[in-house]
Amino acid sequence: MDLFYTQEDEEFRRRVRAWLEENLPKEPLETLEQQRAWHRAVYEAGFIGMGWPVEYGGRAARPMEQAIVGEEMARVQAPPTLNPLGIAIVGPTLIHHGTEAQKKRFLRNILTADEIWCQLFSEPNAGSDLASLRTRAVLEGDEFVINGQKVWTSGAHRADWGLLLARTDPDAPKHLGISCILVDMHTPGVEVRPLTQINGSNEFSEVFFHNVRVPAENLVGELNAGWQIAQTTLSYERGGNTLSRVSRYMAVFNRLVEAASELRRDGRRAIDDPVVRQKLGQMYAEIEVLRYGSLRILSRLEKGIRPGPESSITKLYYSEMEKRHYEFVLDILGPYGQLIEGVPAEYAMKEGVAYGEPGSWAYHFAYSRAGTIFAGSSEIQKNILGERVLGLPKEVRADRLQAQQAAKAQAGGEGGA
Amino acid sequence: MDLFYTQEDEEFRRRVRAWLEENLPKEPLETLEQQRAWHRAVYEAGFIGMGWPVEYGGRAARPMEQAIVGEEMARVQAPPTLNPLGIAIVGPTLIHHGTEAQKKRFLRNILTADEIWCQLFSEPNAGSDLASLRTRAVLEGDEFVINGQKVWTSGAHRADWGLLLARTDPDAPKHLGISCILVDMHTPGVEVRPLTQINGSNEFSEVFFHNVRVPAENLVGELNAGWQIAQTTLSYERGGNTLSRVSRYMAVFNRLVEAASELRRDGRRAIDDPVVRQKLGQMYAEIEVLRYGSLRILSRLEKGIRPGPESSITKLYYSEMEKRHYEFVLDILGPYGQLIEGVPAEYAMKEGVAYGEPGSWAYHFAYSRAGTIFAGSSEIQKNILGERVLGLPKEVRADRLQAQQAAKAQAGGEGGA
Amino acid sequence: MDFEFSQDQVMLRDLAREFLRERCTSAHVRAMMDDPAGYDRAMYRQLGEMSLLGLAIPERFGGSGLGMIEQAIVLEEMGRVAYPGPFVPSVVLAATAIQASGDEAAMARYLPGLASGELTMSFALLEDEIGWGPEVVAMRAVPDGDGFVLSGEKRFVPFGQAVDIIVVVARTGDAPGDISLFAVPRDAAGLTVQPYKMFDLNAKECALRFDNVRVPGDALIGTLNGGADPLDAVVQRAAVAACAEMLGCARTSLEMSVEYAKVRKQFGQPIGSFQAIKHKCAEMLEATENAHSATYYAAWALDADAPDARLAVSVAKSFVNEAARKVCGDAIQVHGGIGFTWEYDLHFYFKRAKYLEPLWGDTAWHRERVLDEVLAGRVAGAAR
Amino acid sequence: MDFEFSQDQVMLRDLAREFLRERCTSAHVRAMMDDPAGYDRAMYRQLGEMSLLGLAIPERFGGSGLGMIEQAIVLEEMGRVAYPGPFVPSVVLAATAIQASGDEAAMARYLPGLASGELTMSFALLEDEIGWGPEVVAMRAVPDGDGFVLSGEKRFVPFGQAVDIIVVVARTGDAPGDISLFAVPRDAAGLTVQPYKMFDLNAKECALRFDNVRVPGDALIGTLNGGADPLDAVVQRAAVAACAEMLGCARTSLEMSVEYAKVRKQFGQPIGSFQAIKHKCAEMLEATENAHSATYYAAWALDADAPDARLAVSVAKSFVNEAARKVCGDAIQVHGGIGFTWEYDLHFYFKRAKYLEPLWGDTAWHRERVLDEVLAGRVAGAAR
Repeated sequence: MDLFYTQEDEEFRRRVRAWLEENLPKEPLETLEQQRAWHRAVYEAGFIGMGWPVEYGGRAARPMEQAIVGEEMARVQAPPTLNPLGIAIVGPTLIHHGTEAQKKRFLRNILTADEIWCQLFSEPNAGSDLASLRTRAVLEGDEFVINGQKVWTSGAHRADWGLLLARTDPDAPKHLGISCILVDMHTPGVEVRPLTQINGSNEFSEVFFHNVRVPAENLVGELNAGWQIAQTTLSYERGGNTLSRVSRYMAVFNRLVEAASELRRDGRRAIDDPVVRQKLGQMYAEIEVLRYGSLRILSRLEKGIRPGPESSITKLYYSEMEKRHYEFVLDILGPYGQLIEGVPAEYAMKEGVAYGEPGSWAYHFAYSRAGTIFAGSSEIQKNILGERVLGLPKEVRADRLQAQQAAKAQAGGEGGA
Repeated sequence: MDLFYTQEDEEFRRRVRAWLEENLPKEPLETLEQQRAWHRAVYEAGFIGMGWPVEYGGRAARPMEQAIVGEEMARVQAPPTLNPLGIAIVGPTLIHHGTEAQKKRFLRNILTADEIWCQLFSEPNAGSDLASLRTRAVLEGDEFVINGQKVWTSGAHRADWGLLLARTDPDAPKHLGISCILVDMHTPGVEVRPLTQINGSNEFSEVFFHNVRVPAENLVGELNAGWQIAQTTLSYERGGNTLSRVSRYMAVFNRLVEAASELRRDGRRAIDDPVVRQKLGQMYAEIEVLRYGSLRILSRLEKGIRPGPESSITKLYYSEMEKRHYEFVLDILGPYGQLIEGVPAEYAMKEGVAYGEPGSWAYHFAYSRAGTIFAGSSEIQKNILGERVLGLPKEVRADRLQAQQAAKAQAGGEGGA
Repeated sequence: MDFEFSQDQVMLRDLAREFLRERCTSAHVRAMMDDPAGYDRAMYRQLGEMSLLGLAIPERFGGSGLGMIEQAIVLEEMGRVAYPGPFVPSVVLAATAIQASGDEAAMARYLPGLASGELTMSFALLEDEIGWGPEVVAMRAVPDGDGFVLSGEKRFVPFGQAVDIIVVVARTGDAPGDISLFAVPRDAAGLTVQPYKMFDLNAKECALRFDNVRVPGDALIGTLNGGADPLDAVVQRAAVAACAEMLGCARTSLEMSVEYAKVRKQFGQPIGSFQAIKHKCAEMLEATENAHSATYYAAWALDADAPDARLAVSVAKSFVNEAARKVCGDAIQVHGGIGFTWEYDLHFYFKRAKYLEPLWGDTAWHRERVLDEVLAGRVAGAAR
Repeated sequence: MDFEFSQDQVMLRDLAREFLRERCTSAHVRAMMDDPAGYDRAMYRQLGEMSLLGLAIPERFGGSGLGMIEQAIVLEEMGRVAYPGPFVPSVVLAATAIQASGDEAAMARYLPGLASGELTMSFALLEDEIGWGPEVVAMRAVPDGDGFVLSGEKRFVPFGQAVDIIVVVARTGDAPGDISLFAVPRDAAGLTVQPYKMFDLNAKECALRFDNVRVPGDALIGTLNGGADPLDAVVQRAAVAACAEMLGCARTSLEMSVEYAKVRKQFGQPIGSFQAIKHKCAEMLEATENAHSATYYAAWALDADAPDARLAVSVAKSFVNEAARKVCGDAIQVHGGIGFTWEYDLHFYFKRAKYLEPLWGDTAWHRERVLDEVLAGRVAGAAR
C-alpha cells in the first residue's frame, strides 16, 4: 500500500493544471461553436480519449493520467467537453467490436466531436428490464428497417449518430435476439421529441423510428450478439472516472460551507450550529470514502485489473449518497435552498440561473433523485451485487419461468412434473 | 374527533390508580408463589381477562378499560402477571373455537393462572414460513401421537399446557393439513430444553415431542383447520394493548433523560449537547406517534371495529422504532450503556442487574434486535401490508409454483403449456 | 375518546375532495405555474361560497366557528391535488394572526372578507435570518404622526405578489419580543414586490421591499409590541396546516405508486410483486398512516387547548416532515424514469411537500422543541 | 498509487488468519468469557513469537519497525474471529503512548517486552466524563519526594484486571493540557481492581481505584505535563485499530449471512433469493468494502504522516462505526431467530463491533472533527 501519487503523476498533474490555467475559458460557453472550440482545445492538448489506442487517435494513457485530468477539470469546474457518450461508450464499443471500416469511419470524428453520438438503449417498457426491448430491426436486402421507440436518450437533439439496441430475432429468448446497430440520426423516419424532467431541464429525449432504413454494414459485431456487446460496453469505463465526480462533490460542498457561513439560523450562523455541523461532517466524510474507493479501483486499473460486477458498489454508493447529501443541503439552507430565481447571491449555488438550468441547489436536488434510477437503478445494482458478487441464488421470476417452460415445450411435449 | 378521555374513563383510571397505590408490591417478586399471589390479587380486582365474556370469568370490559389498566400498570412498572400467553392467545382461541367442555375445563384456570400456558407454533425450519411446520400428530384410535420439535417457545419451562400447531395431513397443501391441539406439558415424551439468547437470558425454549400421546378430544375446532384458527388468534388481541407498550417506552425514556442529565460528555452534560437533544426529541416524538396511533386503533375497537391486516403497521413501527431507539440509548450513554455489572448508579437503567437479567440498557438493546424477527418479522409485516392492505400482486414464489404444479398434476397429466 | 372523523367532518372532506378533484385538475395546476397571480380567483371565491374558507373563523364574522381539525381536513385534500392558491396565507396565517391579536376592530374589518374570499391576505415574517420567533424580525416600524413608517425587506412572503393585504411583522421596541403586526395593502406606496421562482412553481412566494412605506395608525393589529403571542399562534397553526398538506401529498404519492406497481411490468411480472417495491410501498403506507395520526392529534390538541398542544404540534411537524419526504421521494423511485418526467404529475406532490418541509420549523427545530416541552413537563395529562 | 496490500502484507494477513482460525475457535472465545484474565497467555506469547505483537515497534526494541497498516491487517483478522486478548491495550495503546512520549529510557524498558509478549500493559484515561482529550482527566498525580502519589478512579481500562503495567494519564498541572503519563504496576499498593461485566463478555474492562498509590520518579513516561501529545497519538491509532477490528467483525457477519442465505429455505426457496434478503446482503457488502477503503486509507495516512492524516482517521472512525453497526445488525435480521441464539456465534461480532463503536470517539464526535479539520484546511493535498 502506498497512496502517494508517483512523481510522474504529480508532474503530469502540474502540467494539466498549467494547461488549464492558460486555457480555461474565462466566460461561460454559450454557443455550440464556442463549445466546439473548447472541445478541440482539450482534444489537442491530448486530454480526450486519452486511454484509447494510439492508432485510433488516443494516447494509450494510464488510468491514473485519465483520472488526474478528470479530477483537475472538475476542480476548476471546467466546462464539459462535447460528445461524452461517444467518447465513453461508443468509441470503446467500436474499438472492441467494430470492423476496421467502422473504426476508420467513426473513431476520429468521435474524438474531435465532429460527429456527436447518443445511446439508444432504454424503452418505455424496457427500463430495468432492458432485455425486453421491442424496437425491431428487420433485415431487408442490405438494409435494416427499424421501427420502435426509445426513451431517456441523452443529448439526442444534437446527436449525429446513435448506438442502437434493437430486436433482430423476435423468436429467440429475449437476451439472444438483440443486435447493436449504428444509426445516422439524420435518416428519414428518425424523430426526436424532447422530454422535460421534473427539474425543468430537457437533456433527455424520446426517439421514434418509423421505417428507418440503415445499411446492413452498420451492424456492430455479430447479428443477435448485441446484448453481450452492450454489457461489456456498459462496464468498460466504470470506476476510473469517479475521481472527477469526487471533485465535483467537493466543489458543491465547499460552496455549501460558504453559504452556511453566511446564513443565520435561530440566532447563529448555520455553520456554528452543531446539528448542521454533523451533517456537513458526514457529507465530507462520505465524499472522502468515495475518493478512497476510487483510488482503490484506480490502483487496480493501473495494474491492468478491470473491475467486474463489484463496480456496482461505486454506483450504488454515490447515487444513494447524492440523494442523502442534497437532502442535507436543503435542510441546511432552508427555504433559500428552494429558490431558483431571486436567490440572494450569498446563498446561491450559482447566480443568474433560470428554472430548468443547472446551477441552482434545487435543480441538483431534483437530479439526485434520478441517479438511483438511471444507468441501472439501485434495485438492479443490488441484484447484481447479491447474485454476481455474493453468489446468492437468483430470484424466482416470471420471465425465467416462462423461458424455462418455453424451453421445455420446445424440447418436446414430454409433459409431467 | 375528540381525544379527551370520557369522564367514565377518567373515573375508571382513578380507580385503577387507587388500587395500584394500595396493592402494588413494595419489593420485587422473587418466588413463583409471590408472583401467583400478585396475579391472584390483580385477577380479583378484575383486571385480568377483563375483555372476556362474563360467563367465562371475564367482565366484558370495553377495550378502553383494558387499555387503561395496561397503561397504568406499565406507568408504575408493576410486576407482570402470570400466564400472558394463556390470557392473550389461548383463552380467546378457546372462546372462539373451543368446545363447551374445553371452555369449562380450561378457561377459569387460565385466568387464575392455576394452569400456565405456552404457545407451540415456530419450528427450526418453519419461522417466517410457519405453514411449512413438520411436527406430526397422527390420530391413533382416540389419541393423537405427536412427534417433532418446536422452538422459540416462551415460558415453556413453567408451562402446564401448550397450544400446539401440528401437521395432521401430510398430503394436503401445506396450509390445509394443520390442526390445533391442546397438549399437557407434563405428558411423557415432552422435553423442554432452555435456549439462551444473545443477551444471556433464556425465557425461550426448544420443546421436543417423542411419541407424545394426547386425547383426541384436545383437538380445537375441526381437524386440519388449525391454520385458520391460528390466524384469527394471532390477530385477535392486536392493537388494543399498545398503550401499555407506550408507557413502558416512556419509562425508559424518562430514565434515559435522568442519566443524560448526570452524564458529562466533552465538557458538558449530555442533555445539553444539541446532537444528543435531537436524538431525545426524535425518540419522544416517535413514541408519541405510537401513542396517537394506539388511540386511533382503540377508538375503532371502542366502536366494535376489529383491526385487520393494517395492524401490521403498528408492529412494524414499534419494533423498528425500538431498534432505532436503543441505538440512540447506546449512542448517548457511550461505554456506560454497555456495562452490565459495575455500572455507576447514576447511569444505570436499573441497579443490581446481572448478565442475562432484564434491567440493563444492553440487555434491552439486544432484545430490540429480536422485535423485528419474532411474531412475524418486519419482512413478513411488509408482505402483509403490501399484499393484503395495498393489494399489490403476490410474489412469484417457489412454494406457490409447486402447489400449482401439484394441483395441475393431480387434475390429470394433460401436460403442455 | 374518538379518533375518527365525525359525520360532519366526513361530509366536509367529501365536499372538498369532490370540488378539488373536479376543478383543481392537473391542467389547472400546470396553468397556474405560469400565472403571475398563481391562482384562480373565481375558484377561490367558490371555496368561500362553499364555506371552506371560514371554517376556523367565528360565526359572528361570517365563518363556521370550527377549528384546526376542519382546516386540516380541507388542507389534506388540497395537498392531494397540489392546490395552488392563497388559502394558507389568508385563512391560516393572516386570520390566525388577527384572531390571536384579540383586536375586535381588526377582526370585524378583515375576517368577513377572508371568510367569503372577497379578501386575500398574507403574512410577512422572515427577513434574512431563518427562524420562527420575534428575534428574526429586524425591520422597524417607526411611529410617524398618527401612523407608522416601515422600511426594510421581507422574504418568503407566500402569495405576496397576489393578495390584497399583507400582515407585516415589524420591530417596534428594543426588547427581543417587541414586535407588532401591521396590515399593509399590497399596493401601498413604496412597497415593491420581487416575485421569486421556487422549485415548486406553484409555491408563489416573493420578497417585499419597503421603502418608507407609510401606514395609518389603524393598520396596527392588536397592541403595540403585542405581536409575539399572535406570531406564536400563527407558527403553531401554520405548522399543523403544513402537516395536513404534506399528508395529502403523501397520500397521492402512495396511491399513485401502488397503482403503478400493480400495472407496470418488468421481467414478466408486475413490479409490485417484487419485494424491493412491495416493501417500499408498505413502508410508505406505514409512514402515511402515522403521519395521519400525528397531524390530526395535533389539530385536535390545538382546538381543545390540550395541555400538550405545543408538544403535539412539534411532534407532528417533525414527524410528518420526515414521513412526507420519505413517501414522496420513494414514490419517484417506485415509478422509475416516468416519475422523473414533467408530464407525469408525481412531481407536484414531491415539490409541494419539500416546499413545506422547512417552513414553520424544520425537523431539527421541532425536535429541539419536543425535548424542551418534555423537560418542562408539558406533556399529555392522563397518560403520563 | 497502490491501494493493494504488498506481498509481505498478504503473507502477514494469511499468517494471522491461519493462526487465529486454528487457535481462536468459537470454543476458545466462549471459554474466555468466563475466564477472569479473559485471555490465554500462551496464545498471546505465540503471537509475540510470530512477530505479530511488535509490528509497529522499532527494530531496535525488538519489533519489526512496520506500522499501522500491518497492525490493522492483524486486527482485521482478530475482528474476524472476535479474538479476546490484550493486543490493543498493550501494543496499540501503551506502546503508542510510550513511543510518542519520546522517552528513550521508557522505550528500552517496556517495548521489548511488549514486542515479545512477555509484558502486557494497558492505558487508563477515562474517569467519570466521556471524552478523548486531556480535559477528561481530573485525577491528580502529586509529587512526593522523588516520586508521585496518585488518587482517584479510572474507568473502562481494557484488560486492566489482567495486564502487568498500566499507563495512567494523570493531571500534574493546572492548565487544561497539563497531564502526564505514569507506568503503574497492577499490583501496586493501594490500587484496587473492580472488574466490569460488559455486554461483550470478552471485552474485559475494569475500574481502577487509586488510594494514595505511590510510584517512583521513573514511573513518569516522557516529560512532566507532556502527556497531551502522546494521548493524541493514542487516540489516533486506537481509533484506526478499532476500525480494523470492526471491519473484521463486519466481514465475518457478512460472510455468515451470505452462507446462511444460500442454504436456509423458507417458502420453498433459499431466503437469499428474496430481494428483501438479497438487497440487504448487497448493502452489507457495500458498507463493508467502503469500510475497508476508509480503514486502510487512514492507516496509511498515519504511517505516511500524510497532511490529511487526522482527517482520514475521523473519516474512518465515523464511517466504519456506522458501517459495522449496520452490517453486524443486519446480519441478525438476515439470520432470523437463530442469529439471536447464544449457541450461534454471530453475536460475537455484533457485540465486539458495538463495544468498539463509542471508544476513541463515537460517530458524532468524529464527524465534528472531520468538519474541524476541513475548515482548518487540513485536507488531502493533491486532490483539492
